[in-house]
Amino acid sequence: MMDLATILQILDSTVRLGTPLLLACLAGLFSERAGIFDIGLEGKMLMAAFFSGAVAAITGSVLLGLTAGVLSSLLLSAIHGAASITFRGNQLISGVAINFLASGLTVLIGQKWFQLGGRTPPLSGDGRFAPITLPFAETLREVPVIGPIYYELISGHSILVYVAFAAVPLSWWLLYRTRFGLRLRAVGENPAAVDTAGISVVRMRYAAVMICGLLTGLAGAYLATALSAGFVKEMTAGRGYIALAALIFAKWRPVPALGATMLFGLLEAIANRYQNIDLGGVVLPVQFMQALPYILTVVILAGFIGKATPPRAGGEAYVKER
Amino acid sequence: MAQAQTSERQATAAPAIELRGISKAFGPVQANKDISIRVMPGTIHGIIGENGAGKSTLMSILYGFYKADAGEILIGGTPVQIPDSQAAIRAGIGMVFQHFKLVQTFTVLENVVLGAEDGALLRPSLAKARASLQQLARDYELEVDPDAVVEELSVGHQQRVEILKALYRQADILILDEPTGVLTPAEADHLFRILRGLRAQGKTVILITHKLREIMEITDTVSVMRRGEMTATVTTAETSPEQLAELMVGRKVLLHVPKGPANPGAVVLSVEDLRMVDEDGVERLKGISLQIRAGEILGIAGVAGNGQSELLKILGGFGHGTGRITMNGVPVDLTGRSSDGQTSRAQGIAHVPEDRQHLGLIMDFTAWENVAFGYHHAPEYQKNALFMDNAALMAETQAKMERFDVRPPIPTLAAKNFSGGNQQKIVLAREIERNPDLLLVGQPTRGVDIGAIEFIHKQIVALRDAGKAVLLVSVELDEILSLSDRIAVMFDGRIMGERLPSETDERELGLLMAGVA
Amino acid sequence: DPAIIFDLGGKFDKSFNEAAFNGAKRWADETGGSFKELEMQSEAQREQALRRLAEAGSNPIVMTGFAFGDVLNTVAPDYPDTKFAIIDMVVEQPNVKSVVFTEEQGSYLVGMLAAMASETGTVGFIGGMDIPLIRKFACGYVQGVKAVNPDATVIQNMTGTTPAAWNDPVKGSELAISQKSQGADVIYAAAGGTGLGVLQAAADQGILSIGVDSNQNHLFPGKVLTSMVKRVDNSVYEAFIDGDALEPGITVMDLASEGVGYALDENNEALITAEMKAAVDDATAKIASGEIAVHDYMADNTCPVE
Amino acid sequence: MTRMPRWADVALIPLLNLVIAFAISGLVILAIGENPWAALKIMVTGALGSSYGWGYTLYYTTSFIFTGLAVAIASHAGLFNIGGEGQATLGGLGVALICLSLPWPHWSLALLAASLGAAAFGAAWAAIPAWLQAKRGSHIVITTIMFNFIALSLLNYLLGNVMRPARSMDPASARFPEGATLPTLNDMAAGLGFVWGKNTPANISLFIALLCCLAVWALIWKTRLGFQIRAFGKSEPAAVYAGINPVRITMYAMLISGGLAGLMAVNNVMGEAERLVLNAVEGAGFIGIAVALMGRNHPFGVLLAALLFGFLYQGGGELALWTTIPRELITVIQALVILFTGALDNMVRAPVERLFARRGAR
Ligand SMILES: Nc1ncnc2c1ncn2[C@@H]1O[C@H](COP(=O)(O)OP(=O)(O)OP(=O)(O)O)[C@@H](O)[C@H]1O
Ligand SMILES: Nc1ncnc2c1ncn2[C@@H]1O[C@H](COP(=O)(O)OP(=O)(O)OP(=O)(O)O)[C@@H](O)[C@H]1O
Ligand SMILES: [Mg+2]
Ligand SMILES: [Mg+2]
Repeated sequence: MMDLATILQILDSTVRLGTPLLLACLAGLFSERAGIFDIGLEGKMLMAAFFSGAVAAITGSVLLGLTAGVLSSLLLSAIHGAASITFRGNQLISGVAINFLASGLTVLIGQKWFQLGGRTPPLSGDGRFAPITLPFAETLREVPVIGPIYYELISGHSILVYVAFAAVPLSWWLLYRTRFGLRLRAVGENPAAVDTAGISVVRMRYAAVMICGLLTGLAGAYLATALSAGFVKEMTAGRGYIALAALIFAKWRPVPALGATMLFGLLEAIANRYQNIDLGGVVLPVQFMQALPYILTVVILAGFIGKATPPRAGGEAYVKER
Repeated sequence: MAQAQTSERQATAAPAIELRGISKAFGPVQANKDISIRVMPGTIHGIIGENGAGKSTLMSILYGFYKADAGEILIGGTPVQIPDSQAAIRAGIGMVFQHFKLVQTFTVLENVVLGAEDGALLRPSLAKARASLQQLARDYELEVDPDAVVEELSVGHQQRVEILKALYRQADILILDEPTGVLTPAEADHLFRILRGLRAQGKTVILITHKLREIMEITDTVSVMRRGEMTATVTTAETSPEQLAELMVGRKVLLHVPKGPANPGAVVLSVEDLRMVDEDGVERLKGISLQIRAGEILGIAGVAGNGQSELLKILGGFGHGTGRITMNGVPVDLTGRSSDGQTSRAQGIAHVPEDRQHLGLIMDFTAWENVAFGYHHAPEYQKNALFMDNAALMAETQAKMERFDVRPPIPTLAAKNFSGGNQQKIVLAREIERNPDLLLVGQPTRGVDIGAIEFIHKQIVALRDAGKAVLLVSVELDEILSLSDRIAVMFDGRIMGERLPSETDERELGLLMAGVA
Repeated sequence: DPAIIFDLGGKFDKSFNEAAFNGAKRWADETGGSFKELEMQSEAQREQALRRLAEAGSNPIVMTGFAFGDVLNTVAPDYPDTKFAIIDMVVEQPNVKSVVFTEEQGSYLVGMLAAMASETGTVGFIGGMDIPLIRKFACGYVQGVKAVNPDATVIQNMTGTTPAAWNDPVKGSELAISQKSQGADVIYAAAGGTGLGVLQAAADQGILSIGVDSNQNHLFPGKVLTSMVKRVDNSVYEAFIDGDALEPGITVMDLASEGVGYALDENNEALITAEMKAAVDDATAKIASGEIAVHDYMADNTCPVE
Repeated sequence: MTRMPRWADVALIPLLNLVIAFAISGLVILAIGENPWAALKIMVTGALGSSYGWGYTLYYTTSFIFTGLAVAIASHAGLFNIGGEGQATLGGLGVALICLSLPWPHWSLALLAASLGAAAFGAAWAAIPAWLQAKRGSHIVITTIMFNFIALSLLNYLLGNVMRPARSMDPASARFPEGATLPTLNDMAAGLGFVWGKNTPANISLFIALLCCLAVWALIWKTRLGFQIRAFGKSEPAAVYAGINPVRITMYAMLISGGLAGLMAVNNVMGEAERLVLNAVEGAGFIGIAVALMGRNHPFGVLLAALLFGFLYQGGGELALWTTIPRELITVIQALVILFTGALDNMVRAPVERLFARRGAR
């Protein structure tokens, strides 16, 4: 049986590993809720990871790095927006292109700037997001059960982790309690209704795509400047796709998105910690744990566990005059 | 009293709406050509015209949905720019589109509030709208549950939501685009009561419809459109349906198709207790039984959406239902999961579907490919076990196009490049030339110009005279009355009754269509 | 010109490949010569890379990593006039020099240091790809730890079973944090680029780490206990110096020939006490003389200690 | 408005798209401080300047033809098969299992069996997403992406734990037996009595790829099944009206697509590596998307586009070898080609259409 310390350690790792998924998943949520499918999350995250790592390495300031990362992700979002909103191109193809663009450009630019084979120099000091110790963490530490949970699990993460968790209720509130959210959801369900209500479909969709860029930017920056200390080639390692899977798992809703991403984070944490898992006779190879998020997503998509219905106008450009 | 008020306003006030020289082209299609029109406040103004005449386009321009290529809009006498719907709403215009613009997954309240919110936060807007909806419901008989999700509402209620949307935005001018096409007669009457109420409140209504009866019943003035142009505007009281029809199509309308008496033979198709439940669990066919004999045309009348489409689909072999069907005396399974369009074709059933652009044709396919479409298994179209005989198909298509006067007779032209009437002729050529025992035809002349209508009607009658059975589904009572040898009326998934055309009239059929037996 | 091909971790992995690169650079700096270099991006490119260099007339061609073994076996006979050198793998071809290291010996030494530096009696090992070569590191390390403190616990983790395991710093850091929570206070990373994550996390968590292949002490001064250095640089340098006169056959680089060892420099001198140094130097001498036999995992694919 | 002539649609617009993509690629090369012209020269000489270069260019081309056709045929059925990567991976598994199962007496037998195995495994990997799409409406783009990852994990497991020969450290299968060695183009030229390069991997599967082009062309435009696939791809409701079974057509189209993607393994696994290694597909599944987009889903277009990408791939490898430009430049070019020929197509198309409209009006 696992002891509390082990469980806490795994959960702690879950939070760290789930955070980029959560940010990216919320990013995808805004975009897809507005009717713009985005399989380019991976690319945007990668680009943001690179620029945040690179700029933080050059300037020594993680905030400048974060800014650069977010800007780069916003730029890719703008390309996606132009392709899928302005030029009514295929959103899936645009997403694929963006993933390749990021995967190539990060190495190309990284090699040009640092000659480290696509890696950035390791970050230290102000070049990274330091863990934040929450108030009373030290004092409460000795209290049984609560103390370790507070100290190990809740306290001691980087600011971006707290931002990501705060983004969940904030997204919920924005989507379901504000005018902006109402319009955003409407534009993903029936853009013609939004248009005839006198609201610009194009502007709403760009807004959503840009929010998506902002959040993927944070996700990427977190990877390079908080979770690790610098950028490594292909460091997103499919996390953008996992976030997409989590989004489907969560049926395009913010609070379930938290659950889905943390579940996938947990799977990763377990796969990290144990090579193979012995379930009394049946040994689950680590590869199975790695594939589990994808398998679960397929099962969800197949409708065997509840039906995931995407926003109705999702993936389609809004065409008024043929 | 209302009448007096109206004439008083007409005398003093500027027109509520004035359009001057509006033109609009969609690519090669000139949808509106130099259109001018004046509508006085506190009146109901009708617009009629054939399909594709440009009615919806004109109104969409007024509502800022499309941008006119040229022309001027005046509201209450002052010129206004309406670049988008927001501007139209600000100018006091509301519109109920032919295809509703509702967010299906939202509640009524959310739909009403969308775009007319009071502030950045939703809660106060929703509260205000809720109160205001109660008021509107009382004033105009527009009851609808504000918390119902729109996709769960009936079409009639969805339309109310659209009207409420406009009224909530304090529209003084309300445009309704073919509002009764989807309504039962009772619902339509209710709608007209609402419109009269609006007029009494001094609001201006523009009503687009195809139904002359409605024009005569409710409008004060009426404009007629033809091929993108405004042909006339007349005072309703001073015109007649016959005159309007003539204005609409540009010549005297031949309401009667010359046809001899029918010689019904053996029963070709027999349907017993056909039932069908759709994906949402709604029963669309509630026990249909009918028979069609060789050499007769059975017309099915009914308001769209009462199960005719489902009936056609099942008989065409691609719907799932339960019941017993025999074709030429042989029981066939056209209702089960194993049936498909090939099964029915093999049984000698040909099918001209209601929606030719989405079902009957592949718009990107060439004419010859469309002639093979559905009959791609036919042995004469195969070169060998592996390949289709494209050359033979091409030649055959050429011949068919000439026989059916399809213009231009070019087999390699894509279907989308033919006009609507010619597209319909391609479908008819394909289906009729198979010489089927039973022809299913849905809305054969929808959106087809008058010349083509006569041709199509003649072909259908000729097929009957050749001893074949025809099942004709149409929402046009004229068409039903003039073509059918027998008429069955469908309402709410049932056959309400059967009549002989010589022994019935539009009034009686209209009652049956409304479910009044 | 000579040529060198780096394996998937990339030439700036601060570890194995970088050591090889340093050797090549030293040769270039000293002789003024130039060399071709290539980095592998994927398994599938190995053969083309080898052939391309051979076609272009490079000689000798040095490659870092066992993963080239199979491909080299088929390519070498096609280019009998070209000399090849492969590190960490034995390929028996008349024009191939195979360089192997006694990693178990170097790992034994750093294992001793780990045991002596540990306060908890628990130390960790994080390997890259789970292959016999890395087990060899682990086994030597455990033997060294137990030699100092037979009661010590060694927590062992491998990063993965594919070459991606060499280049996953995030996973490295998660594993290090996990080992720390299990009580480890010194962690030896034999995982290429993944090791950087281990060293990073150890430094963040305030525990010690041990680098590998290159001298990694400078990466986190005062936080890296030592590094198990493998003089890959020397073997590349020598191969380049030999040029086309490269002597085919198997070369074993061991403790005695200073092919492996532990790193002591200004970055870690405060961490290595005099008695630690004395104990390790003593063991070095005994291993070199054969008095201590460190078991080689790859000799029989087993390890006598856990 | 006169319609745009056909040549403009199939040639002019893709060409313009390509020019833009390459122009931007040139700027990228400039931006990283290299000379685009010099780079182009290295690429051209490296990929096309010698029989050695051709040997590799054609080798890559072969793979891209297969994956390009795979994407194209699915597109004709209105399906976006983004799972070529996974299907080709599984195709590799099929090839390996077959090649390792018997001491093949002659390559021709091995080729036949391995082709069947590759196609069957690739098709099987496409079958599940296809079935889920057809029966349960699961978005095939997402499921095929997921299946790419699952394929990777599966192969990782098999190569690491099951197929790796004892005492080998590589996550790779054993070498295939002698009898499973395919003749390369070099060998074939030698057999015909002239010398054409040596030691390059382009092999007999190039001809299988060309045959597949022809077969796909005939299938799509000359057969009933192709007719049904195209009809279904243009309009599903109409296809149902015509008695075309959507489930069956989705399955057929995806099985053929997956089979073609799987066939690629005959080239890279059997023809080149002669054992199964990790990531043998090297992104060719994704390049198939670019190839099909550029080739307008026409087998002949696919062939030309595959040749272009084969050139880019080999040329890019040469660049990485002789300059400091990393191989990833190719990824960038690939991205730009997909972006401009796919997603931003309208950016070029709309003005061109207007131009023709204006000319027609005059
Ligand atoms: N968005 C559009 N893009 C291109 N062409 C259009 C568009 N909307 C309408 N048209 C074309 O413009 C013409 C006028 O169409 P419109 O919808 O205004 O006719 P209508 O009079 O409302 O017909 P109906 O009675 O069928 O509703 C038709 O030829 C139609 O095909
Ligand atoms: N309606 C038909 N009339 C004549 N022959 C038919 C018909 N339907 C199918 N066939 C024959 O049945 C055999 C099977 O047809 P085919 O191989 O085209 O089926 P398929 O490709 O599975 O098509 P589908 O999906 O429409 O069933 C062929 O020999 C075909 O000619
Ligand atoms: Mg209309
Ligand atoms: Mg068939």
